[in-house]
Amino acid sequence: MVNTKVDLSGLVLDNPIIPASGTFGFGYEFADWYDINILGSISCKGTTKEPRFGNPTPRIAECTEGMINSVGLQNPGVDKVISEELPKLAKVYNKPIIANVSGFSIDEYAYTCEKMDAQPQVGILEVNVSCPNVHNGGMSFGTSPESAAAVTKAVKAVTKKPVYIKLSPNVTDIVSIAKACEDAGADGISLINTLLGMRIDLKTRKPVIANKMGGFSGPAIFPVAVRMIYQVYEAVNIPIIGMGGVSSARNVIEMMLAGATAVQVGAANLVDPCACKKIIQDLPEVMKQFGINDITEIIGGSHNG
Amino acid sequence: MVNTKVDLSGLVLDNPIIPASGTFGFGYEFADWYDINILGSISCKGTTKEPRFGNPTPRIAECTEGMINSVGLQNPGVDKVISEELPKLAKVYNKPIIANVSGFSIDEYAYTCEKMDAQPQVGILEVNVSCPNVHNGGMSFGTSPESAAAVTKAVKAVTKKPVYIKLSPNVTDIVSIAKACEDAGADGISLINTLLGMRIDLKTRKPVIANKMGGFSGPAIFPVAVRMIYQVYEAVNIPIIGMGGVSSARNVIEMMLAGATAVQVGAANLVDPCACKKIIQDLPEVMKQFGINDITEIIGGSHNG
Amino acid sequence: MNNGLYTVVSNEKIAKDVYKMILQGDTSHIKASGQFINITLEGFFLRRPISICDYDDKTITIIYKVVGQGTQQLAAVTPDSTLEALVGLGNGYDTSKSGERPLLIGGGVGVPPLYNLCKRLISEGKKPGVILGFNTADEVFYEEEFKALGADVYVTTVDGSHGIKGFVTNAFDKVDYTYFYTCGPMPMFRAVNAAAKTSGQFSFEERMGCGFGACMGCTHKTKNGNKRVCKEGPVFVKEEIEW
Amino acid sequence: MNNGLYTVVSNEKIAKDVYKMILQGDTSHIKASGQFINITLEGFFLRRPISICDYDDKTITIIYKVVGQGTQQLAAVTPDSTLEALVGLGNGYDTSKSGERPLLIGGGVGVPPLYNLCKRLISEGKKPGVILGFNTADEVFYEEEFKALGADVYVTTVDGSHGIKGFVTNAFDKVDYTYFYTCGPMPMFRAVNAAAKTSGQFSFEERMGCGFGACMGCTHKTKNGNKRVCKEGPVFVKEEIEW
Ligand SMILES: Cc1cc2nc3c(=O)[nH]c(=O)nc-3n(C[C@H](O)[C@H](O)[C@H](O)COP(=O)(O)OP(=O)(O)OC[C@H]3O[C@@H](n4cnc5c(N)ncnc54)[C@H](O)[C@@H]3O)c2cc1C
Ligand SMILES: Cc1cc2nc3c(=O)[nH]c(=O)nc-3n(C[C@H](O)[C@H](O)[C@H](O)COP(=O)(O)OP(=O)(O)OC[C@H]3O[C@@H](n4cnc5c(N)ncnc54)[C@H](O)[C@@H]3O)c2cc1C
Ligand SMILES: Cc1cc2nc3c(=O)[nH]c(=O)nc-3n(C[C@H](O)[C@H](O)[C@H](O)COP(=O)(O)O)c2cc1C
Ligand SMILES: Cc1cc2nc3c(=O)[nH]c(=O)nc-3n(C[C@H](O)[C@H](O)[C@H](O)COP(=O)(O)O)c2cc1C
Ligand code: FES
Ligand code: FES
Repeated sequence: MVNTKVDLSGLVLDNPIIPASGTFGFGYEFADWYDINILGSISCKGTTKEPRFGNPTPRIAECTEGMINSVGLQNPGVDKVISEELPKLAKVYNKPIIANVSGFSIDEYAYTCEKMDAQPQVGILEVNVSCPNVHNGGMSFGTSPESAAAVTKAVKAVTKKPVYIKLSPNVTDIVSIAKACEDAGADGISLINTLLGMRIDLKTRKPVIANKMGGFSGPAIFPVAVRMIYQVYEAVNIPIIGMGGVSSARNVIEMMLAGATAVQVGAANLVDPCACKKIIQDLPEVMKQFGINDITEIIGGSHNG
Repeated sequence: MVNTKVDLSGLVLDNPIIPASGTFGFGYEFADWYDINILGSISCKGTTKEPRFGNPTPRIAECTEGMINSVGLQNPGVDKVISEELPKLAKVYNKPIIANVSGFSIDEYAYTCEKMDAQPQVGILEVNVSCPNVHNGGMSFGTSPESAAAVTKAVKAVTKKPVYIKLSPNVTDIVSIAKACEDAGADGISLINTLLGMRIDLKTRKPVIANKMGGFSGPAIFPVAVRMIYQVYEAVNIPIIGMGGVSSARNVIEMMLAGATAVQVGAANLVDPCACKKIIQDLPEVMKQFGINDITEIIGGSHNG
Repeated sequence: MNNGLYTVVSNEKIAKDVYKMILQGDTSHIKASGQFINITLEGFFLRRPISICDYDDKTITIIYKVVGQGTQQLAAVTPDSTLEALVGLGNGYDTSKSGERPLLIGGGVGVPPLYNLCKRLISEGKKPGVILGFNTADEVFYEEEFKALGADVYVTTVDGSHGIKGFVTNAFDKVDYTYFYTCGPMPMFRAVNAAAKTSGQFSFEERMGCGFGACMGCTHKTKNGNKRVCKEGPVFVKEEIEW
Repeated sequence: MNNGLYTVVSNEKIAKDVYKMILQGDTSHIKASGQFINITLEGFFLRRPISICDYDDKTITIIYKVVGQGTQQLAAVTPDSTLEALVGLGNGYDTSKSGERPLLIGGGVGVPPLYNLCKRLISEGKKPGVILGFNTADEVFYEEEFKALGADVYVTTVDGSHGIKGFVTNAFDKVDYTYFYTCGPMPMFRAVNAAAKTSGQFSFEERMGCGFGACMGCTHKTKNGNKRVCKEGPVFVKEEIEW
């Protein structure tokens, strides 16, 4: 029997497979497809202080081996998440979850994280800094080391649980941003969020999605994700949750070799509701094929020498 | 008969299809596959002041719908390019070409561009600012508006022909860099160069390519390219040569709707030596399908309203 | 909901750009008329949602129009090949509200889901009227099939090349109805909403990421809050729709 | 060079993880033994380069080892399916240098290109000696085929489970030779280079982008400057190689 258990800042997962935020709702609906207790953890839909409808539709565009979404953080707001969504999830999922939090000001981040931190179900806070900063010209918090660090500090000040900062890949220098978060007290780094992408409809001659641009994800972005994980692993001493294009157990191993301690699966859940289940089932076999007895051995394994 | 002619700073191309630098050598070897005079133009292999071997092998990695290369600007140096490569191309190609130039200092860019500018075959200079700046910590010239503008100014000062600056997509804000180039006198913008990517071999547990990371291109990156072309088109008043993942006539039309005046085809040439030929052959039919009589009509066509 | 493999029994053109495909496989997850399936096509990342036109205990009939590259590829699928599909998605029409004489109003490729609905209503003892709207005669399909069910069928074409000239609403005065069920394009929905004298149900389309409620890609605002077209929809009742 | 469609005539396992495939199609572009073809596999972006083991006016034989996902998929290809391939790539071996008694040294899946070379040398009236090196007996292939051509054949296995125990160089004292031709892994090349008493030609492998000279992905430094393995190579003469 191979070992697939991994440790994220003290939270031990049965396996490193976690559905990515925004592609698994609040999880409970996937219980119609399979027993979701097999999952390492679940990163829930991005939660904000206020309820949000999100962006106008169409919000989805197809790409070669990927998709663009401009859902725009649709969620019922932190209070309803706590009063309605988390209890529903608790009925079908008995492990600690990852609360994914977004905000449009530092105060909002702190407010929402503090509330989520108090939920016993929550094991880790994952702070998505890809959102535009409404107080500062609309550039995303994740595009500068300073603003990413500021969010990290504010959240750490009001929370007790491990805080992972989820970084945007749409930056010149991901390493400096990751380091700034580490220095500001982050317990881990999640990366990558979606690449900014766009498609145009040849018939209407307009952007396919109403918001014009959106977040591009899926197998197509995997090499960018592996590269960023590799770079960040060399620079920080905190765990990395890797994601971006993962759709197979082989991808999981490759990302862990790059430096990820655990791996999230996003777009793949949307085309196959059982994607995570299949990856978890395949993992031991693929580990054996590559001579891996304990999956923790391979974390960052491509950096030796 | 539909019109496929487009105008790049006074250079009229029979059609907007141009093989991308580094994926077509100096062109003449493709004459074994088809009559390359059908091409709109040819962007030749990146040329530097000195001859370069490039990076160690392996230099190539496979990706889902794409590839990574770390060729590292292998070329015989500007003098041999002028004395040997361009004459060979002249024998099989009778239209103006695009000279793609790289450098590791501003002086090198100016030196090489000045020499290439003097070649009658050269119609446009395409200055690749994705190269690391050896005098300035190794960050690529293309990662800041200031250094991109400095290259542009230096090249413009010593050349007469249109200068297109080819931008790297691995930046937080492509628009500010494109604008800085325009302000510095650039006649056009080429984008995008490759995304920085990486793959790891599961058997050896090492990066597949010797240089670890490399330039990721192919159909997978198309949505990122379309997005950047769209953004830059809104910000500048000079023509854009679009590229990144183009592999069909439909892709050409989509990029032109985003704002490209002409389109380069890169990785697609490597998997099908006749890729450009097929795209050129398909283009009129696809134009008809979408009611396009004159291809110049659709340049930036997705921005109306 | 089921993620299963389905064998293509037949796939044939029935009108201009419109194809009818019969699939064989597990249909036990289909609960209501107006539900849809979401089909995987090789070489495409996202699945393609298509309404269930009809089904029995081992086959599903779909009718689709070739509008883009995915449906073009679907049209080229040959019998005996296999397709992967998520089956039994969405809520479907609620027939309990129909009254005695429900009116079914279909526009173009909005017609298909009404076929199984019509069957179901008749089996429940109702007497449905049916209005099918198309642009021109060459687009018309399923007129005979609906008649064969025993329904009163009116066909409209915009150019008058078949049936009543005009829009579906031009046939409203021909029928007397207690409730309506509709599926079709948005301009038709607006016209139906304006012309209808009763309550009714609309089946919406939206670009979808998943088709089963995971991505929030397809959400519409309604008077009862945000609803996912793929999960709480595609059928919405007249009163909750925000126009 | 030709970019053509080839029909799979047969595809069968001939040793541990090793398959032999016969393709039918245009072979008119093949000019020399040691050239290779570059095969498109569905779902993979880059083609896969494989040496030509043998060919005639309408078929090409290749022999390949399953080492990764691409070759695994190739092994699953069934007869009568079609593969797209670039054919006639690279320079190939120059037989004019061989002298009377050329020695052919193949290691593992370096053996295949030597087969057609052996045929060609014999047809030119030479008397080739052949050393085929493998790890173990279950990996051995083509021993009989080379013998059937009329060559002197020695097989070595690292574990001694078949033929001479040891490396290909352990068989060097069995043969007297005027020149050599080799294909195999780098460690074998180094050993051959150290042990060989004559000049010879080495066929190299390198990860390739295009396989036809466009990308500079496969360049090796040689004493005569930078050379592309896919274009100026894969065969290089002993004297130009930089170790
Ligand atoms: C619940 C539902 C039921 C449907 N039922 C039917 C039906 O019974 N018959 C039928 O012909 N069509 C139906 N459609 C529309 C059908 O899904 C689209 O025509 C089809 O997906 C177009 O795919 P394409 O690749 O040919 O077009 P492309 O335009 O190339 O598709 C690109 C992307 O846009 C999406 N898309 C394009 N048009 C639509 C649309 N109108 N609605 C939603 N997504 C779209 C595609 O799914 C794909 O992701 C239904 C749509 C929905 C949401
Ligand atoms: C000129 C030439 C001739 C060859 N002839 C033969 C032959 O006759 N028989 C045979 O079994 N093999 C031969 N090879 C090696 C063969 O190309 C690889 O084993 C094969 O490409 C592996 O593909 P994969 O998808 O199974 O492996 P993966 O490792 O999954 O391949 C991933 C990528 O690496 C490349 N790659 C992997 N291994 C090699 C390698 N050793 N050399 C070059 N590229 C590699 C692949 O082409 C692909 O791009 C030859 C290679 C070259 C360059
Ligand atoms: C439909 C959709 C919605 C998403 N919503 C969120 C979100 O709310 N919060 C967040 O941090 N990331 C969100 N993401 C990003 C994913 O969590 C993930 O980082 C990204 O999609 C890359 O992984 P993938 O390639 O496996 O999809 C969303 C992605 C998709 C496709
Ligand atoms: C093998 C290879 C070599 C390249 N060499 C160069 C180069 O020398 N100069 C340059 O400006 N771009 C170079 N590029 C980038 C391409 O010109 C192009 O910008 C990029 O590949 C995106 O297009 P694609 O997705 O169609 O390949 C190279 C790309 C590849 C694949
Ligand atoms: S399409 Fe994903 S929630 Fe409706
Ligand atoms: S593989 Fe492209 S030049 Fe050799």
